[in-house]
Amino acid sequence: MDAATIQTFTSPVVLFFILGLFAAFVRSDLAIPEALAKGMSLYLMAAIGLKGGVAVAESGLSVTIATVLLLGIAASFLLPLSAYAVLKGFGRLNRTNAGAVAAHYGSVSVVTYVTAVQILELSGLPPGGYMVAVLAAMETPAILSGLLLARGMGSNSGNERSEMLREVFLNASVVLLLGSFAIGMVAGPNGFEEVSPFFAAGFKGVLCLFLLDMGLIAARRIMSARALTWRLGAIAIALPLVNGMIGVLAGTAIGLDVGSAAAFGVLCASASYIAVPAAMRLALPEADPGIYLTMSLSITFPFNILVNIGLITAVAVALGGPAGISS
Amino acid sequence: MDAATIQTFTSPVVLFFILGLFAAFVRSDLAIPEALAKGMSLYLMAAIGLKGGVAVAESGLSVTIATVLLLGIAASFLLPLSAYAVLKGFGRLNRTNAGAVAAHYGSVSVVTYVTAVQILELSGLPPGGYMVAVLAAMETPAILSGLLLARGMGSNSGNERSEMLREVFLNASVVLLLGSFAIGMVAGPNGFEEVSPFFAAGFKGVLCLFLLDMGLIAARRIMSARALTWRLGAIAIALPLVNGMIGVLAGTAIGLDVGSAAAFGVLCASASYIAVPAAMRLALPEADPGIYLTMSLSITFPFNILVNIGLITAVAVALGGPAGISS
Amino acid sequence: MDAATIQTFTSPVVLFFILGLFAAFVRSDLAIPEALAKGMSLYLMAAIGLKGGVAVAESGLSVTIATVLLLGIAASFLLPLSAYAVLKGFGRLNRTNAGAVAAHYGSVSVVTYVTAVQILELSGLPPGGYMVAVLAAMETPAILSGLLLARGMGSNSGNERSEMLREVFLNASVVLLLGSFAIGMVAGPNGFEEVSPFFAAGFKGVLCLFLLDMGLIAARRIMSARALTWRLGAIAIALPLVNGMIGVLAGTAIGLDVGSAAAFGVLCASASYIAVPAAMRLALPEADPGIYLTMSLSITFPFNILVNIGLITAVAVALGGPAGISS
Amino acid sequence: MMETVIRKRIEILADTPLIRRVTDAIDRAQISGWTVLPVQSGSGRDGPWREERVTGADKSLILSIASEEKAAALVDALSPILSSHGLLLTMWDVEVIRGERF
Amino acid sequence: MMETVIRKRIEILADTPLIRRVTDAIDRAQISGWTVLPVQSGSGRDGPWREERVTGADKSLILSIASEEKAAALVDALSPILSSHGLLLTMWDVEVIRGERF
Amino acid sequence: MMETVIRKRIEILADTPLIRRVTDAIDRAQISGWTVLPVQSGSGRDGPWREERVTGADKSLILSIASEEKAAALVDALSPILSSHGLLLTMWDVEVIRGERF
Ligand SMILES: Nc1ncnc2c1ncn2[C@@H]1O[C@H](COP(=O)(O)O)[C@@H](O)[C@H]1O
Ligand SMILES: Nc1ncnc2c1ncn2[C@@H]1O[C@H](COP(=O)(O)O)[C@@H](O)[C@H]1O
Ligand SMILES: Nc1ncnc2c1ncn2[C@@H]1O[C@H](COP(=O)(O)O)[C@@H](O)[C@H]1O
Ligand code: NA
Ligand code: NA
Ligand code: NA
Repeated sequence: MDAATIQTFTSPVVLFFILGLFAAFVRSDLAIPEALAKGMSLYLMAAIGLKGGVAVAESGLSVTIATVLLLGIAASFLLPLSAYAVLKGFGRLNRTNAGAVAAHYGSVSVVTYVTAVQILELSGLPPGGYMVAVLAAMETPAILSGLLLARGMGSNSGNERSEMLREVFLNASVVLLLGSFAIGMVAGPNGFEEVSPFFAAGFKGVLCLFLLDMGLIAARRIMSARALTWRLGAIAIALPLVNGMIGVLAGTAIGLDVGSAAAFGVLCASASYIAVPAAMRLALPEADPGIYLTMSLSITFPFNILVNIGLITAVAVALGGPAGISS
Repeated sequence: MDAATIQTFTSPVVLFFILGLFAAFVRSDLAIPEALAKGMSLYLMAAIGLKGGVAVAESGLSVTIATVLLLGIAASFLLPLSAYAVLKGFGRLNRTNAGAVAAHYGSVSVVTYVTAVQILELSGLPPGGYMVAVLAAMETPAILSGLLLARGMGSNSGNERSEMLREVFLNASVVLLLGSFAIGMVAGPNGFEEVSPFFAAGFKGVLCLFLLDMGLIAARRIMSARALTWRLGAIAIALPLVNGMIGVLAGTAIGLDVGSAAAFGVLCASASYIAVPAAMRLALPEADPGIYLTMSLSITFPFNILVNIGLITAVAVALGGPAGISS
Repeated sequence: MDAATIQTFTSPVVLFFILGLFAAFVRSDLAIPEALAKGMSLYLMAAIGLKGGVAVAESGLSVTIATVLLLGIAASFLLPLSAYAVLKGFGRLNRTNAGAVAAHYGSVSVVTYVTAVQILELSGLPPGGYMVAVLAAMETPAILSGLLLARGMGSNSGNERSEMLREVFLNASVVLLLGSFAIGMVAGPNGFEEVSPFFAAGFKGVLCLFLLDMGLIAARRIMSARALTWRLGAIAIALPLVNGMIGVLAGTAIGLDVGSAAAFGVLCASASYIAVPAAMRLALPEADPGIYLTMSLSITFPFNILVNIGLITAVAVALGGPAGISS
Repeated sequence: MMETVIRKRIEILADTPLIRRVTDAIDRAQISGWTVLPVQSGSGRDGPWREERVTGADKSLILSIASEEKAAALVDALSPILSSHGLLLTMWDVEVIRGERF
Repeated sequence: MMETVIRKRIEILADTPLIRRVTDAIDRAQISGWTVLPVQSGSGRDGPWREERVTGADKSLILSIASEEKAAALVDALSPILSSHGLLLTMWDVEVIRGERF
Repeated sequence: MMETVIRKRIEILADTPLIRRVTDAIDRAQISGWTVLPVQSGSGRDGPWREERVTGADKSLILSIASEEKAAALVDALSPILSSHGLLLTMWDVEVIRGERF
């Protein structure tokens, strides 16, 4: 773990994130044009989707994959329940806000995952390619469970609900992740080779600039946050810690290799800041973005990048031991 | 041809196009920021221009090049005539719309060409570098002939016409294509080496994302099309078929190698959706973009990418035979 | 120098700049989306910052570095004085405009520097990595000295002045350059390797497209310039010539190697067109951008790229002789 | 000078994910069209925001020209979500050329 | 409060390739200036469109402040292309500071 | 139709580096918010410009809804920099829904 921590803090990827945080805190006017940021996020999703699909094309599908997919869907659906209880009780949020925040913590952050993969690979623990499918599968169940928590069953008209479901299940990142995953499976290693200078070689550099932007956004948001209490700040650190441990344990229990178990832990620990906020604007407009975005983006995201990925990796290594490393 | 077809459908480039079509049809909100799409299209033009120029710097200029250039200009000017007749007769368009659509089919689509080059290269049939100059030369004559068809001679004031001509001949893609072609010729293979990681290695990956976007745009447009009849739909498939065959035959007749003859066929088959629509907005504003863009972008373009490039390649191979392959 | 000149004019980097100038002069509508141009400029700064930091991590810090940093700060602060005198006297500008223009010529142009590095590397004279820190250090002192010249001491309220200083010292390019430089130093060659396909291999290609855009902007601006006299045009060529010579002499005098001395000359010769204009809008709004932007961007910038970098290199080689080459 | 007619110009600032809901209401009100403009940043009761498309936190401005009656119908149709979804709606009279269409 | 004068604010929605034609007309009408805003998407008689610069199918909004007479002259100058090129022109009275220039 | 109130709509065109100065003035005038729109190009006394963010030479449009008094206070607060910094300020009356906030 020590080595992983050091690697975390000498990796340009993480250092650019810190630079972004720093630049925003000193109120520099540094900013990435948002068309570019959007483009980089699409690129990152297409690239990990492709790579995951190619990996599965090479390794073939197995029973483990089906198990971890189901586990991921269950986690995404169930993790909001405990989060909701804590947010309403200790966090003192009302029902709407507690449900909205809970949805974020059940869902996942693509960039947190991608950064974890970089760090795991540097540590010689690359997660399985199928974890990309798990990532995609975990994005949306949490939205449904967060809405159920906030509003109970049946408060929407059927029409509105079906439109909502369509939007949730066909949101851009799910389509792009699963689509590129499928393309990777069809094209296979040969097909991927043609495009690998773009999608593989350029990947870490793009991630650097993207994390620079995320650092800027995260820090600027917290500096202008008004609605955040210390209780919510504490929850935004406790939830990724606890959910990450649950994820690593569950991943190890179903027999994942160390890298994949750690990656699953990171997925459970991460909180969405793209798909879920957009869904909340539509379905829970009364919920306060000043709460859910600040928690997920400005506290949990940096905490995961800077601290929690390292912790989760260490626990996965400790649990998986030499056996895990062999797989 | 079988192999080419399979390669078409396992190439990530084409698969991303299909993903774009699919995402739009299921009404996903996936979208590429248009600043990025514009940037990618400039990148693709600069890259093929450069590569074409470098290839000509290596091979030298020959009589064939002059012949195929003249042939291209003639095709761009003349193909609208037959198209116009069909569009007015069978298609039941009025004179203005028939002329506008005809201009699109005489001109060319850069991305169709670029995709064809990828597929030809995978099949071991790379077209000559000078075909980029032919591509650039074919962009604009069709605009003039479409306007003549729609309006006859002399309907514009002299002033307006000269402004129009300047805009047509100095439009962005012509300048960028020919400019990069010239740069490639001056810089030669040595000069190109410095920039090849960017312009050569990254090329197919960028093309993937660009075709993803084109798929989204093409499918969204046809889903909201109002003015399209089945007759026009049929013409939008018949024209690339017929023009493609004419192109391959003519190209083979003047002695082009198989790859270049196929590429020339693709140029004749392709329909513009950038330079010509912009020119029509200026010069034929009464023409309906709902007709010409939907035909060229939403029917002909996908048909060329998914089916016609393969067909044209097969015909070129059949015509050129072993002799053609040797060149 | 002959070889350097030829290399200048067969390098795609410079040729794309010329294409940009040409396209604008013939009034083509070619244009790079500005989100992309902004992104490329951030990329270029991050890349040279990183590379500079890595180079210093390898070579270690030395006394020379401290000396050249101080020299750079002094040059940035003092060069505006002579410029101001010439601009007021021969150039017939009023105090405000003379101060504003002078600030531009004391400060530096990142892209001029980057282009010079390409040309120096082609000539086998790569400047030291620490020159990036000098570049960053030279950006802002000139702003202060230009403001002092234009307004004297104490014309601003203390509050406004402190805000101004913060904006100047934390402007985006300074933060990004120094930040990436620091990241390069921390990450070192190993850390850089992961991201080098993006930041190193792609560099020259991005520079090509960026210079294409700069050519377009520079030429379009001069074509619509109203406030430019021949006197100002002459000054916009004389200043880079003289400042460049001063820089090479000073750099050689303190013992820099030939490449670094030439790079220092280019820094002195170059005129800002990003950080300084933005600061002038805030602090000297009465100054006319039609004067300072046209001079720095449309005259000095092309002159440096096309002529002066070659001259400065030749002088540095003549001065540094074989001894310089050895370092 | 060409003849003009007086119409309402309605501008609605909304979260970008909500655009479709607003434009659907415009279509249902049988207004002839609408136009969406991008927005860069802003500040309101929740403090400032920048155009952060990455988080979906950005807004857009929807503009539509309509007759007085259709404008009123649109406002009524939007009223249930105006407050709940934080839409900002302003409108005023403008002269329109070729106004028959609106 | 500072003194203001009443001027016309004219806004013209046009296909992006037509911008130059419109701004040339503004310049010829001796109006002191104009400003172009980007537009993201819209819908009219031809159905919806998105900002598809790739196909040149996008639009822009041109805004200009002018005195009543100059505004009328501009409308007259544009009248031949208003319908044929599908321009959407609205205008209304605004108060302007430093209005002498306009 | 829902009830509306009359408010001032103020639009200020300013060099992008000046936005913060303008929005600070809006905040100080206790106006409830503001919105910034991007601008693509323009032309004035200094000739034409394009959106050249690379040189910081671009402009933005700041829009704010306020009561008549607050609008007047804002104009007064901005008056020292209106001419010196070349701001273009127009304002007019609009109907606002949920207008109590402004
Ligand atoms: N009533 C309207 N309000 C606002 N924008 C409109 C309206 N009608 C048309 N537009 C805009 O004008 C464009 C062309 O409309 P049309 O000429 O009807 O095809 C549309 O795509 C919209 O962007
Ligand atoms: N009459 C006008 N109508 C609309 N925009 C204008 C007008 N005059 C100037 N502008 C805008 O204000 C900017 C600065 O103008 P000026 O202060 O005259 O240089 C121009 O670049 C235009 O974008
Ligand atoms: N008075 C105002 N003038 C202009 N825009 C406003 C105003 N108040 C709010 N806004 C815009 O509306 C958004 C939402 O405001 P709010 O509903 O107060 O959070 C803000 O982020 C601003 O972009
Ligand atoms: Na999670
Ligand atoms: Na064709
Ligand atoms: Na300088």
